[in-house]
Amino acid sequence: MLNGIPINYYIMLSAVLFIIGVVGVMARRNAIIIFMCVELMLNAVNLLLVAFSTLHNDASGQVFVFFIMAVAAAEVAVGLAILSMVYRNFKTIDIDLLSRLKN
Amino acid sequence: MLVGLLIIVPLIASLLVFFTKGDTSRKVALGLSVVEFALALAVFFQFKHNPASKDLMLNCNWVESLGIHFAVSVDALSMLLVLLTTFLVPLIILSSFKNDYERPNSFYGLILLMQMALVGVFTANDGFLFYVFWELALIPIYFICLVWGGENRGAITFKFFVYTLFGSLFMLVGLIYLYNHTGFDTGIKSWAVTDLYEAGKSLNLNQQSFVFWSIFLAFGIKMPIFPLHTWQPNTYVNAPTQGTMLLSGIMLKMGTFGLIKWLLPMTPLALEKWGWLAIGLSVFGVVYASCIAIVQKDYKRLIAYSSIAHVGLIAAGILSANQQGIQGAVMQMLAHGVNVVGLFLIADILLRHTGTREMEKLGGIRNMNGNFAVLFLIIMLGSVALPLTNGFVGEFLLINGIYQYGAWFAAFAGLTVILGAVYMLRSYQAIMLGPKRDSAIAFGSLASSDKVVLYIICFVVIAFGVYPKPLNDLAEEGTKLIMMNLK
Amino acid sequence: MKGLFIISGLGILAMLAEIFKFKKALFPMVLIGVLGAYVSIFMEWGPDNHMSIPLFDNMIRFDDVALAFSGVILATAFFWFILANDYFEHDHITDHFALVLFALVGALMLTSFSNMTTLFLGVEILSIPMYVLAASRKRDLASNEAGFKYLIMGSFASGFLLFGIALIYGATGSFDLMAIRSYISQSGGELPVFFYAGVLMILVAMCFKVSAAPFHFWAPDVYEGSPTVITALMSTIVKTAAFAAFMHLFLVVFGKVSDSWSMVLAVIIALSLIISNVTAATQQSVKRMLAYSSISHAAFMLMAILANNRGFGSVNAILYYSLAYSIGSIAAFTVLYNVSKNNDNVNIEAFNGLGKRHPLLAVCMVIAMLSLAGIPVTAGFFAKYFVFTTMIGTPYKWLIILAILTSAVGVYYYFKVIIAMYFKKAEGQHEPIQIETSHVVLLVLTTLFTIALGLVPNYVIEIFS
Amino acid sequence: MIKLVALIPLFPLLGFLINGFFGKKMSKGLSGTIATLSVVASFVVSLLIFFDLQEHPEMKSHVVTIFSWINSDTLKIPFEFLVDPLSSIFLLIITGIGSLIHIYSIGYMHEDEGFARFFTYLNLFVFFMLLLVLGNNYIIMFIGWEGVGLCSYLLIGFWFKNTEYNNAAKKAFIMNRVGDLGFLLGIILIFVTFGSITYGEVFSIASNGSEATITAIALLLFVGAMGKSAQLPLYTWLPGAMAGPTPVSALIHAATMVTAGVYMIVRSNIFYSMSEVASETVAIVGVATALFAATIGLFQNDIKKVLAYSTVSQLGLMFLGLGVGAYSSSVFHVTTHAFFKALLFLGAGSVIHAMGGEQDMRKMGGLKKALPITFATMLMGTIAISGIPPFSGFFSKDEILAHTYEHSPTLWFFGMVASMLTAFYMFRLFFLTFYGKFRGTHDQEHHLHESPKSMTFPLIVLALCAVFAGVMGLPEFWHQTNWIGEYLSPIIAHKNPSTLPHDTEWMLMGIASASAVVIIYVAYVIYMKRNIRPLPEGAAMPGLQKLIYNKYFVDELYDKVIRKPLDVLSAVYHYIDTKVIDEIVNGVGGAVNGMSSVVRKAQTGHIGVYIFSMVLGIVAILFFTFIK
Amino acid sequence: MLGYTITQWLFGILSFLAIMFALMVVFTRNPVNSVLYLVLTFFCIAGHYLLLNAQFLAVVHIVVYAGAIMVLFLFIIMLMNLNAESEPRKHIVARASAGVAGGLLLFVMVASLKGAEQLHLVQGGASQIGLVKNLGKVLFSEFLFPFEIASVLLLAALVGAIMIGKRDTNINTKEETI
Repeated sequence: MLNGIPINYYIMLSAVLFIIGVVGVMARRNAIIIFMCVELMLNAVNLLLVAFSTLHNDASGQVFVFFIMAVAAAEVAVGLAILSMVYRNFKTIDIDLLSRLKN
Repeated sequence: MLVGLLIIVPLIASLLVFFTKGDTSRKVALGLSVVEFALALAVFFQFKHNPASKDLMLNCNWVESLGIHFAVSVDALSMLLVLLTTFLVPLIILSSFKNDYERPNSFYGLILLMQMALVGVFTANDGFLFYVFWELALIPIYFICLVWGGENRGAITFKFFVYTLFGSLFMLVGLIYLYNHTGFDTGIKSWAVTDLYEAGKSLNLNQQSFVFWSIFLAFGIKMPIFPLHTWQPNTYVNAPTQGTMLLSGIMLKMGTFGLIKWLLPMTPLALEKWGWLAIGLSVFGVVYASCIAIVQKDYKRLIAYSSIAHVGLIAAGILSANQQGIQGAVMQMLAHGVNVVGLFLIADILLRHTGTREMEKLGGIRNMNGNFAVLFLIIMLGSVALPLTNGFVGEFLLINGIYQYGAWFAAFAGLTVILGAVYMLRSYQAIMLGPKRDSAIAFGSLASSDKVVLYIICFVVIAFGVYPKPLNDLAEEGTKLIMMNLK
Repeated sequence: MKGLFIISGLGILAMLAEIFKFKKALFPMVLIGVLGAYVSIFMEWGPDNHMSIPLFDNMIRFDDVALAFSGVILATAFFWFILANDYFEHDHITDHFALVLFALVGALMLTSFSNMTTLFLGVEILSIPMYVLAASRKRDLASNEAGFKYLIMGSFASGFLLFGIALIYGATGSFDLMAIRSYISQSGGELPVFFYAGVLMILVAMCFKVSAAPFHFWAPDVYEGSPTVITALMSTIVKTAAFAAFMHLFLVVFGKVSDSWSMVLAVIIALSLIISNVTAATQQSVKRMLAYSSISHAAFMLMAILANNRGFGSVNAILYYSLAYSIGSIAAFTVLYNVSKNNDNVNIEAFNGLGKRHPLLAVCMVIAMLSLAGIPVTAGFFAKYFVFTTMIGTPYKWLIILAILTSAVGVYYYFKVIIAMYFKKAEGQHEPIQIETSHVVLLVLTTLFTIALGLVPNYVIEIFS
Repeated sequence: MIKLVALIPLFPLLGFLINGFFGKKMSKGLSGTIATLSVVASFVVSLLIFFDLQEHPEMKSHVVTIFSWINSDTLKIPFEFLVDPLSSIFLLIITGIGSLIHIYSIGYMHEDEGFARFFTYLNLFVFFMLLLVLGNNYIIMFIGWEGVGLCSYLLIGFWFKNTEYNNAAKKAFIMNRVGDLGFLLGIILIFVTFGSITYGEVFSIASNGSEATITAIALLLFVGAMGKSAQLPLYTWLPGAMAGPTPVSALIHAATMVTAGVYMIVRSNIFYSMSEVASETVAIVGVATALFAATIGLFQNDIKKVLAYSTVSQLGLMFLGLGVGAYSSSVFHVTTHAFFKALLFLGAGSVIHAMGGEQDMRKMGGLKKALPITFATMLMGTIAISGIPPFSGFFSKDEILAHTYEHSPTLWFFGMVASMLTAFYMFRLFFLTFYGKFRGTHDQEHHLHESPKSMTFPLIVLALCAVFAGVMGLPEFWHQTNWIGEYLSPIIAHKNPSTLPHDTEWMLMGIASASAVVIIYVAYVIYMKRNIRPLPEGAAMPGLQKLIYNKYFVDELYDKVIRKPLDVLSAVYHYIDTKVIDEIVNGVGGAVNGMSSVVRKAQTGHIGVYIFSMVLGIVAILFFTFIK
Repeated sequence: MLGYTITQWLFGILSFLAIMFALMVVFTRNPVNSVLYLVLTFFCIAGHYLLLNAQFLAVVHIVVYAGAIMVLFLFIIMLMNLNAESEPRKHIVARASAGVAGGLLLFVMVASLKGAEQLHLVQGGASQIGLVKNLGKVLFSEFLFPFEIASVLLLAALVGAIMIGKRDTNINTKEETI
């Protein structure tokens, strides 16, 4: 119990957010949105970690979240760079139009 | 130590040949292979008067932690097959003098490399080493067939390669399985053949059956046994003649030899349970292949099928697992090795002199070249196993052995006596006898290299038909050894 | 340990090279640096290995296994730099080398991590430069697409990795692998269900990294789209590192709960074997074929992990396998690179008649192919052999049979190349292939190495015993 | 002397080698002489050995070991020769008649360019034949057995340009092989049963064998005999074998090789006397063959074919004798038959020689004047074969028939009929050839001439033998010693001396000779008085005659029942091989490719799909792990 | 109220909003809107952090995500001026199947993410771990190495981003080689 809220609730909440992110990745074609959905997934994880860290009364969980954020930032930086390059060459970031490589 | 030399010399020889150019390489190859034969003879005499000599065995660690040794030695059986190999390779090389291949240095280098692997297979005393040599023998012949073969060789040789590799992978699994069961008492796992025997005998029926079939698959494909044989005719026909000789004369013996040394003593129970099926397949293969041989038009293809028939008989004899059967198999292996090389050379000569192997287009060559007719006749008689030719001893013992396993198997297998005569005589008549056809007109006298080879082969056919004792004693001794392990 | 620092230092040095204009000197410096790192690993090697005590509060731990894998990675890297120099020396050599070196840092971390944090960081440090490198041919649409796909799917997969880590943290209350391990062993089977869920999610993420079916889809596309040298990098170093991590996680940490994941892994292996080999059978692009073949090799290595046998059987098998495979692929890719250098053609026709056009390349390719196909006495054969030996005795014999069947198929596509080289005539006019002396050296080295590994495998296989 | 038995086969072998290697370079005369001398030499040795054998009657069989040949654990096959009454008799027949025929051939083959080759083969044949009879175990016999088969193949196909002849040769070899397989299996069964294949050892313990096994052995051996001795149903090759040069027909297909079957059964008589079934079979097959062949002989027009069928029928008689346990009588008949049949063939040969190769009796006639010696000798031969006392044929045939009567009158009756038919067609041949007026072409008539000395000399010798050989086996009840019976008695396991009352024997003899005379008269009436000529080719003839004239269509039957089906079977197998089995193998490859193209579809290149399948994978994993 | 404590109410509301906004992120067509919804989601999550008394983290969260990352996203979207019209949509089947897959995933996760009850915890009242002091201590003692190595990561990201981002000045280099 974290001040009156069962840990299961947190697990479920973050699971749901995570899954929404997953669904977003599957359901959208706009690369940027997909990217955002990935961010959403990461945040779900963050939430879970924080919940657990409070549960275990252990700071390392929250520290880990910092690292996730750092990595996320780095990923986004690189990712958006790549996206802009793709946009430069393809004039689109619609993932369904980027399917030259197949079979 | 001599044994080590047996394996090293061809390797060095092939390397040397790789660095020769053009016409010299064939001469060098011939010379070196003769040296190898002399070496084998030396080993033979050594073996004769002192079988326990240190020279005849070599055993050093390879991968110690896995109990893999580089263990080779010469016992009676391997002695015979080494003699066969080292005797045939010079002939094969000599027989190639009339057709000049491009990049001869690689061609002859590969042949010698193959010889190395073959000698290794026959002398290996360590299961793993055996497997390695077994696979090693496959690669040179694959390239020989691929690079110097006939039309659409790509697909055919490839089929051959995958087919055999597929089988041998199963053999590998079977062997590893045995290996895993070695050394229960000592706790030290080992690949030594005797330990594998132990391990095999310690297994229960189902395990043995698994091992039996997985190993039999490899040998069955290599020989080949009836339903697994379809790679063989095309490969034989498409390979360059020397490749075909290697395949049928020596490589085929890898399968039968493996059957004797690497399968029989390991799985006695499985043999009792499944022997009938294996023998049944082999024996059926005899009649099946003979029948197909009857209707062949291409002479080379006919020989290919005939060799399936012969090997079927050999396999049946081995699987009947008694003194006569196995000894007969060994004798027949030697005889078949020599005869089939002769026959394929004849096919090659026909092609070279008349431009065709189609028997319909041939005929009446005897009018042009009586000598050739006689040589051909002798070799043919050898392969229909007429008494006083080398083929007879083996065939008699084989049928004898099979009979002891089951009278009806023997009766059925014995049909080869008749069918063999049918297709051999038919083809001989079609090619040599009758009024001379226009294809025969051009048929001049033989090239000296071909003559030499044929004369040697005919001599062997007669000599070891009349007086097989030297070989036969070895075969008997070796078989006795195997039989002891079978007990 | 020192190796790690040396490499990171090299990375920074590479960046400085751009500024202080000693590009030319960079290549030799990198080689020396890599060698230095290698030497440092040798120094740290040994039974009285003080490095195997945890460092930085047990964040990483360079025990002998870690060192061995780092050795493999660095050796491969050494060869790779020789291969890549020719390609990069004209543009962006510094940033490319910097990125590769950073990636190497990640790879080394993956061999030695001892905490979920370092695992995660290692994965990302390895991945992010890879995304960039895959996309590094900015005008080449294929390259763009490759980087793009790799990026999106990679980050998606690391989402799962994180979720798994979070769950395990939730169950055990720690990121420290030793702690997790002891936690598992203390609570005899009394673990919360979601812990297993976490393990499986990590399994999934790792399977994605080593590209095992059904999480392999990215690999072929990315391998094909990326520049050949980068593909070589991915299929060797990245794979080895990923496997080191995989092994560490699932043999050392989660080994005790193996019955929760072994069946899943078995199915994944079976799928990978079938899909990869079958799909590769009809590929026209050699590059893509190699991608699929790398999937099937991954499946083989996974078999060793699945066998999960105590003692060092699996470790040795994987170590040997990754070494053999890396060397073989480097050779293969070098040939591929040189064959397709002039005209961007990586299809199999490019190899037609190579046996005549450039015998050396052809022979090396043959050896490489034989090794990949697992024919004696090349390294590849022993690699497969060791995997089989670990597998026999496990309840998964059917996998061996499947492996045999599929590797027969494997022979099919490897030998298509050989047939093309020796049997097909080269149609049209091919301009002769000039090849850098450095590459000649590289090829000879790798080829000899492949054969030597096959002749005397004991030096590698008897490292741990 | 007996120790030198090895010389007997050695001489012909040497002759063979010399002719084989240097024949082409030598003059015809030289090579002919060498060949002949080699056989004569071994004849001399055989004689010496024969007399040796007489000198010490106490030990009847001598084994001479040459070298040990095949050893396989318990199976020991030494290369040993056995000299005993039986083999000695056969040695004499073979070498004696052999040398005569060699002499004859020098003249007969003189124009042929394959002269040396001919003698090479002939010597080789003699060598193998001697091995056959000399061997001390079944395998050595088998060597000779197959060896003579080979030689007959070579000699039948001697004129290899002619496809007909080649086919005949091939047919002969293959049919013999059918028999040989039976023989081989018999030998193996002997080994498996008794653990040895050496005569002495086997016969000493033969009684241990069970009835069934013995029968099996006997029958298997008999299959071999059928092939070699042209018994039903394996006889059709023998008439075909007439394609060979006539001396060959005389030596191989009349005197020696075809009697190998008889030799083999006499050798292993113990089995037959132990097995009722087997001996019955032998007897019935024998008599059936005798009748069958005799009837065919009636309407043949090729002079050699007639003789061929008569040979078959005579062999049938011998087997009848064997079947009823009259082993010595059969050997006796073998001997006499060897003389008169060789004589007849050589006579026919000299006729053909005179006719310039013509063999059709419809083109002959009135040769009496042109070929006096041939005529005279042929006459003696014909009388001998027809069984007119006191010519040799009478005694041997009568002895067999007597035993047959004792055994079963029915068989005797058929045997009787067969011998009557023999008398008929032989005299038909005789009349058609030598009497009436010449029916050949004009230049043939000019060309007619008596054969050279080298050919007539053997004729005369043989004629004398044909007349007087009967003394070897005068019936016991004449209070004479049936020498040959006595002589062979050591090797006959179970003797059954004739227990017939004397008057019965007299009666049988009477019937035999009387019927023979009658038949000859009939023949005389038909072909001399009525002067009826055989119908020309393709003329319409009554059904039965047509049937017989076409040899009961047996060849056609075999063609339909054996050759055609074999070819069909082979074609079917070939089809299966290439179209079924191989296609299955290739199918695997095809299947892989098919699967490949399917699986490749999954790799659409759309990230969405990839992600989607990943998610599904995860769902599946979690599902099967936690919800089951 | 209704037997729930205030925190429980807050938790309920925040969770509801978070899920709502998250769904909106996925389902609104206009990219700009989804960015904004994502920002809102992040705020809710920050709220949760506060509830879990991880105050410092909450702040950092807002700063990093809402402040930095999302701005970056917006910037790119503006750059490419994407809007509802230009927004491509997956085929309805694809979207439906995506939904189904999500549902399945939720189902199995619900099934697999149980068992938290049996966690035996070291529960120490209202925890102070979320404070900067504690976090800093942990970060710079225990997590020093990751912290340092993260710099390598950022460096790599930096180089990578620049390398990708900057236009090539030298076109004539051998771009077209592999």
